[in-house]
Amino acid sequence: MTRIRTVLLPPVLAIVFAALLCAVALLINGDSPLTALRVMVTQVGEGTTAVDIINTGAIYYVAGLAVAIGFQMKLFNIGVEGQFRLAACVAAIAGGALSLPPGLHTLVIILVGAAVGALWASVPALLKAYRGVHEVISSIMMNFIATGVIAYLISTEGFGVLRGNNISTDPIEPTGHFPGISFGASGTIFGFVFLAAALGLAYGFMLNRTRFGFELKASGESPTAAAAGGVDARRMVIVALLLSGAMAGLVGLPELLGRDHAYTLTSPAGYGFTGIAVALLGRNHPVGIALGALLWAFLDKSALALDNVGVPREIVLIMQGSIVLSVVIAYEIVRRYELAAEQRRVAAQLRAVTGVPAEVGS
Amino acid sequence: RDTGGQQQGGGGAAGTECTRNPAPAAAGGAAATPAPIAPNADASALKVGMAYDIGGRGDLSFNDSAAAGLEKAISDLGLVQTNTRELAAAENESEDAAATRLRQLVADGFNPIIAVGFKYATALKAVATENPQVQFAIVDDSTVELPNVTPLVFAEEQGSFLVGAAAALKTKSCQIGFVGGVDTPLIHKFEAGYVAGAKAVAPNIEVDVDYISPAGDFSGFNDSARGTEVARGQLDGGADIVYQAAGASGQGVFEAVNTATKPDAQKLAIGVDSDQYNTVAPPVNEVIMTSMLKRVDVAVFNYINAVAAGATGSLPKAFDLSVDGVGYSTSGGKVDDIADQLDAYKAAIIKGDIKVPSERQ
Amino acid sequence: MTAVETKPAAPVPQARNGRRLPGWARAAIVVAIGVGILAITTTLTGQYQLTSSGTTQAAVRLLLPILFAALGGLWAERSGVINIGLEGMMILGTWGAAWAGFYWGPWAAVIGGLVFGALGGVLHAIATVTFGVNHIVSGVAITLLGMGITQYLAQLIFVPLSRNPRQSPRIEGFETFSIQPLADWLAELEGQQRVLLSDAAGLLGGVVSGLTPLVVLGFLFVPVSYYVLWRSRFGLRLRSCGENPVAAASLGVNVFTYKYLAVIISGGFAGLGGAALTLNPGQLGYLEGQTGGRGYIGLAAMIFGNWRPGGLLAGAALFGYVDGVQLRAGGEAVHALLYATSILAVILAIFWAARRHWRSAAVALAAGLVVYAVYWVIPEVPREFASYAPQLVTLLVLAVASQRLRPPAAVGLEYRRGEGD
Amino acid sequence: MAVADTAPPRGEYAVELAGITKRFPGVVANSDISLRVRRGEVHALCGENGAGKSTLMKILYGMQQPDEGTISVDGEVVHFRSPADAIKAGIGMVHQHFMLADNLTVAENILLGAEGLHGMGATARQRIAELEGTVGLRARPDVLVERLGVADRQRVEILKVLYRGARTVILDEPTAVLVPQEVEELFATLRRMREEGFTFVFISHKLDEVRAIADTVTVIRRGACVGSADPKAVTSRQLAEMMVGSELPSPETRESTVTDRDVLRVTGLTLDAEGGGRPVLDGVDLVVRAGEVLGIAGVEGNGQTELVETIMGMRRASGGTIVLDGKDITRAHTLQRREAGIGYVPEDRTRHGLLATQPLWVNRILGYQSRRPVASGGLLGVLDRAAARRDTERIVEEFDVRTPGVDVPAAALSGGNQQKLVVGRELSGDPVLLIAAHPTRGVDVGAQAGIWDVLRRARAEGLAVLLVSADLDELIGLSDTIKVMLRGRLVADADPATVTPEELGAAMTGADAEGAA
Ligand SMILES: Nc1ncnc2c1ncn2[C@@H]1O[C@H](COP(=O)(O)OP(=O)(O)OP(=O)(O)O)[C@@H](O)[C@H]1O
Ligand SMILES: Nc1ncnc2c1ncn2[C@@H]1O[C@H](COP(=O)(O)OP(=O)(O)OP(=O)(O)O)[C@@H](O)[C@H]1O
Ligand SMILES: [Mg+2]
Ligand SMILES: [Mg+2]
Repeated sequence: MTRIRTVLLPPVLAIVFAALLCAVALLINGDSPLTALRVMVTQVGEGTTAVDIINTGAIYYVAGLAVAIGFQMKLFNIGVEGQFRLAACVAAIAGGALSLPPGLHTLVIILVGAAVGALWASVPALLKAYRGVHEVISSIMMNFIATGVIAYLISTEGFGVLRGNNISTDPIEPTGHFPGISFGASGTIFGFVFLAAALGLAYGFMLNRTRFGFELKASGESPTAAAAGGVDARRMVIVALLLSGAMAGLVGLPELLGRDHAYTLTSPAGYGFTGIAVALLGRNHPVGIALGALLWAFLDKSALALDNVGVPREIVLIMQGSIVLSVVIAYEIVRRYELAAEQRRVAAQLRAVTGVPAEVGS
Repeated sequence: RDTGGQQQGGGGAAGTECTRNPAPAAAGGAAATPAPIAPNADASALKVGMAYDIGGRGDLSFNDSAAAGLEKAISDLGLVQTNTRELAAAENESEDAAATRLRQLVADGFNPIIAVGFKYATALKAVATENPQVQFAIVDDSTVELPNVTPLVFAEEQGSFLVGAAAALKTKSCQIGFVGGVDTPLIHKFEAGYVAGAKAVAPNIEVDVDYISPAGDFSGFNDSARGTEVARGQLDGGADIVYQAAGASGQGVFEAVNTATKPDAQKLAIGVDSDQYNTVAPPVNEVIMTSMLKRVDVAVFNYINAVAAGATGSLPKAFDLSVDGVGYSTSGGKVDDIADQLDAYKAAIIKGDIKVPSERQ
Repeated sequence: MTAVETKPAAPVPQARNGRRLPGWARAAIVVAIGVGILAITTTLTGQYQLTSSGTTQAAVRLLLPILFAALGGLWAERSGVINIGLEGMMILGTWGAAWAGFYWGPWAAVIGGLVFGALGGVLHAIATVTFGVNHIVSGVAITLLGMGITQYLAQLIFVPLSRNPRQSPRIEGFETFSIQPLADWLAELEGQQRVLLSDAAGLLGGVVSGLTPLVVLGFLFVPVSYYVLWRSRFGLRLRSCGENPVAAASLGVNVFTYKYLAVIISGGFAGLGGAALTLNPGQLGYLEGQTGGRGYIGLAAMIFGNWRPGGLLAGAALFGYVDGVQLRAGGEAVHALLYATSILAVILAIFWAARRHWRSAAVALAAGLVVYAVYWVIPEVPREFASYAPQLVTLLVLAVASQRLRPPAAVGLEYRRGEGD
Repeated sequence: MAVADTAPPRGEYAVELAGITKRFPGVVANSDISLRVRRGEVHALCGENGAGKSTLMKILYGMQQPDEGTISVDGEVVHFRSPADAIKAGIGMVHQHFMLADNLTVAENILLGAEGLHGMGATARQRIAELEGTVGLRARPDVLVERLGVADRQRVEILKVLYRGARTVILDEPTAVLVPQEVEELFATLRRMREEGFTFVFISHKLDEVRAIADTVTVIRRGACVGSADPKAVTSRQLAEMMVGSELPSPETRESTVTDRDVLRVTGLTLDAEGGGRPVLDGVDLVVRAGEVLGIAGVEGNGQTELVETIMGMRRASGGTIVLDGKDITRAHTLQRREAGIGYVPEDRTRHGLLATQPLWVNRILGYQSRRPVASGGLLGVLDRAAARRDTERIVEEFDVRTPGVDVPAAALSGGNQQKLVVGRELSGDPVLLIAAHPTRGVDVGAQAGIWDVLRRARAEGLAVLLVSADLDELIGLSDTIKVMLRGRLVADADPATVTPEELGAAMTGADAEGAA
């Protein structure tokens, strides 16, 4: 009961608040909020939108997991963006250059992606652990530098080949693809979606059932208590950021292995930043992140549908921004309220149990 | 480059004397204005869908140019305004968003559908395969080989050759500049043509080539503050004419040229895609000597016309100088004095006497 | 008594009170060394753009938005609030500046940017100070929201004016001016091509010519921030909230009020950064996405500058300078900077050796040799990397210097009324 | 309520607190407390840890608002909404934990909040210079506070109060961090200022000090006022009994269980200070044998905390060796040391002992995450949640932790119960050595006796215990051997069978035995 209140109430409040805000913005603009709502709902049944929401949701999910791993110990890996882009690029190059039996080929590409993501994250990790450089600043710089490295790698002097007006890496042979599930005209669900779900399970297991997860959470909650409990803070910083980077390295792979099969100039960006928002929405919980990812994907697709009927799609950005801000505020308010309530409850229970008033007078 | 020794901060310097080749002899304005590709057909029964690249209408560049083609079809071909829809891409969107946009147009009965920008290539391939009964066209891409897809590609290098030649004819310092927005193959075509044109006129000319951002970082099309600095670097280094192919950053290039222009030292800029003398706000537009025209409007109009006439096969493989798919603008009158020579080069290219490279050397 | 003294206790050493040179003198020496290194490099490599006045001018224009953002970061963090939402506030500022500037001219643009940025600051203050939301989380959310709101407003307001949802109509900018006769005199000196002298004149000349009121304002805010934060009652109280809010509260300082003010001022500065972008001589208008991460870079410059006005100016200047060099002269000039770096490393090595820090000296010398080897081996820094030279430099300097940095003690921590013993 | 006799004429009292009640979630910190402080007196306030002394003073100083009750200053009822109001009314407070900003200068710390008085320029400096003489501060005003020692910091704190022109000064446990000479200097200052008409409220639970300086003493127990007395007319024992209730529990342990097996051997342990300067630990040698309790006495801040944390591996020793049960663990990580058999009751349970928002059973895992029964060990290190829960229930049962269940967050427990949980946990891993730092700090009398009992039993079973405590009775009562720590060195040994707290106190401060008696 309290759990439902603490876990579900804040996001619901936040979404309602954000929706109201958007309704006002729409009215100012002379558009009908109801039309917008109808369009957003009906779009799901049209074309490949439902499948796209799931596919994009899976990408956001992996990105959210990557950010969440860091968040567990209050590390803020804003570098997921650079890690995922570089990893996708290198994985595509490796996948295009290799020819291996099916399955193995895919596996190697995935491993390359994870390794490159971890490698790129290792710079902020080591700088943080040994030089005390704040990971936010270093990973922002690493995001910029990743763009340069990618540009170098896919230039025609590097590994890129000209395809029309685009540059692309060598396409990955079918042996390296990750087969999906086709729904005919409704689209194809990436096979990677299931891997993403498995990653979520692994993340949940890691967090709640393993020593590593425990140490991660303990360091996040109280670095001092964790240190006294034998958790090596420096090692945790490095391992957490490397894991986060490895996870980030997988973000670009659903599309690479399931649809695009090559990295191009127009390969998408921005998933890393979305991952931050999604992790915040989902409170770093594997199920919460999944819901957040789906919500975000749904809103993203809504932008298309709204545009199609002439409603300004910027409304979706406002909605996303205000949801994140109000959801964290709502969680904070509920958390404070619950903490006080909990303390009162324990005191009352103790009174009932021991028969002695917890408040002792003279 | 920048061999000119220590230059003064903002002042221009008299460079080396240019040795200029004479214009090709062909001359005579041959094929300067080719006949229209096809007579106007009746498009009143068509529903035309447009899927623009990032930004959509109002980018003062090739989206606007495409829109102009649509508008011309409305006024000249009887296309009904309410039978058109224009959608635009958002920044950083993924492939499936592009596909969904095309599918929405298909679902709402639009036919033909014109995708503006090579980023639609993959999505278009998928959607066109699913909907063989719908006609598609794609601007700037020729990799989708399907019977119902018409590529609308341009010989940017040819137009760029002409403005390169114009720059070489006009420069006083024998040093000119090129500012590319993002270091991509499409922009390389502009660069390659420009350099070739300049060298064809003045073999010893110096061309400074700079890009605002490397490939994959599309901020270079969108950061005029940096665009200004790149252009200023070239101007301070001795260039007196700068050609920009930098999207919205081009504004910064014009501003830089405008600032560097002193009564005693005229600097000039060359616009791109549309006739920027008419789109850029005065007084800055006064520095625009000419613009390399990439007539997306011509291509779009011709395509709609061809669909209406049921003759998409009649469209040219590439919109080049010969069909006025590319060209240069004359608004402002700054190239009137060299029009003859430019037309001579144009004729030579059309005849095939001059082969313009499309990749940078 | 069975207790036996076994060892005498060591005396408590006296706190070291002595100071070396005053801050401004050390800064002057550092600047002089920098100019010297660049002059030598220019002479030996022929990359005159390294010290041309045009480059300094570019650096000034490029550093201005970063400087404002960094000042914003300074004000917020000195009061104990991390402001990673600077980027979002800056975006709000670009819109506000373009909108106000279009109707009422450049000074209105400055005010518009300030006000819109400050509104972002208000949001951040509400979330972090009142509700105790994690500062970084709130900052990220505000950046998202800032993007959404500006894009919405742009399509609402600017489309009728410019027919373009991503761009405002051109606004009127400031007239530029130079400090005369100094500027002309320096320009002349620069033109004389005298070793060192002309280089110094070039570097300095860029700072005194091609100025706009906003540039002057930006540079003025550095000493003003110093004065207000370190010399005034308001600043003392504000900094105390970032060092030990409980202590401040126990002395009757209203910590909430000061944090609110600081974060709002911070937002205002970020907004001014947005205005600086909008009023940039090359732009003169709002352009979607024109901030391009400058808010984050401002934050890095502030950390680089050890949470001090002079330091953040140095950070922003370094960033702006390297960016200016690479934009104006590309990979060759960045290549020449490698040469300058190796000279710097050798000077550092000598400096440390003189103070008998043998290990640091050895590390500096080794680093210098490595950089020199790179310089020798590659003929030019590839364009792809040259473009991100500023970020690389920032990362390297932070890696070297971060352990000497001293953030405010209570930065990032939540403060609640009535806490502490 | 046994507040002073008849009502005096208005204005005789500098401050009067009447019927103050303050509730926190789950606890009543002050319950209907009344207190009158005569003008020009030193009024001592005594009580155990957690009795509510600081809370009462924070209310008087406007930092917290009372739920009920009134405050009067000079006979006028006042309402303090913030410390600013209290300062205006002439009340100043020196806090138990220093309220100084390390990164600000002495002058800035003093001026903060009082810039209006003399500005921030020369006048202000002049005034500071004048006052520095009064409190005996020798540091320059532009030195950063972080460079000052504790005594100087305290002087800065008092200076802050004086600068604001306070006539009534609250001193919350000012002597806890001072060595005796410094205490004497402080008392001399207080006496001098009392002559000048200042009024002091002086908090301490060191009864000798109270008797030495106070004119009146008020005792608070468990949030309520027990009574006031003339300190000259009561004995320390009587005062102590007022503080803790009727019976005084005793930590006696007499029959020796010391064996000759060395469990912990520390040799030449050195720890350099972070910013250079005098080492925090300077060549510490000690041996703890199985069945032995080795007590470490020392005034706070002399290296005890660092000693414990270095033995635990939370700080890296700069020199020396630590051998546990014959194995050299000098280079081992904290967890390896724990696995080798060290249990650790940290001095600050909220910072070092518990994860406040996590349920009790998760807290059971902390420090044992690699071991049975709560974890399977192995590469993956899978935790056994059911076992953790079961074992937590066992601890709750065995150590009488008062909690509604093992699923409540640790923060919801009272301090004493949190401490019992920590002690229970640290005895669960079959330790060979228990390091207990202030194991009964902030713990009520009943729980205190329980914890002593646990320690005695463990010792009887052959456990080696390293006990650090500020409570000298506890130290003397429980220890088999006592070592005294001063400025990072073990400077003296004492035999608990014969030593008195006074003698020990003298040794802790480096003074002669006669000097302290
Ligand atoms: N802010 C707070 N919120 C909740 N409970 C509090 C708070 N401050 C104090 N308490 C509780 O109020 C009680 C009295 O605390 P207080 O600090 O006044 O004790 P004290 O007598 O000063 O003890 P000590 O001798 O340890 O300083 C304690 O039980 C404490 O846990
Ligand atoms: N700073 C604080 N913030 C919030 N709650 C607190 C704080 N300090 C104490 N409490 C709460 O006050 C209650 C009493 O805690 P406290 O430590 O004062 O108990 P206590 O009365 O001293 O009991 P015990 O005798 O067992 O130590 C607990 O529920 C605790 O959670
Ligand atoms: Mg207290
Ligand atoms: Mg207690």
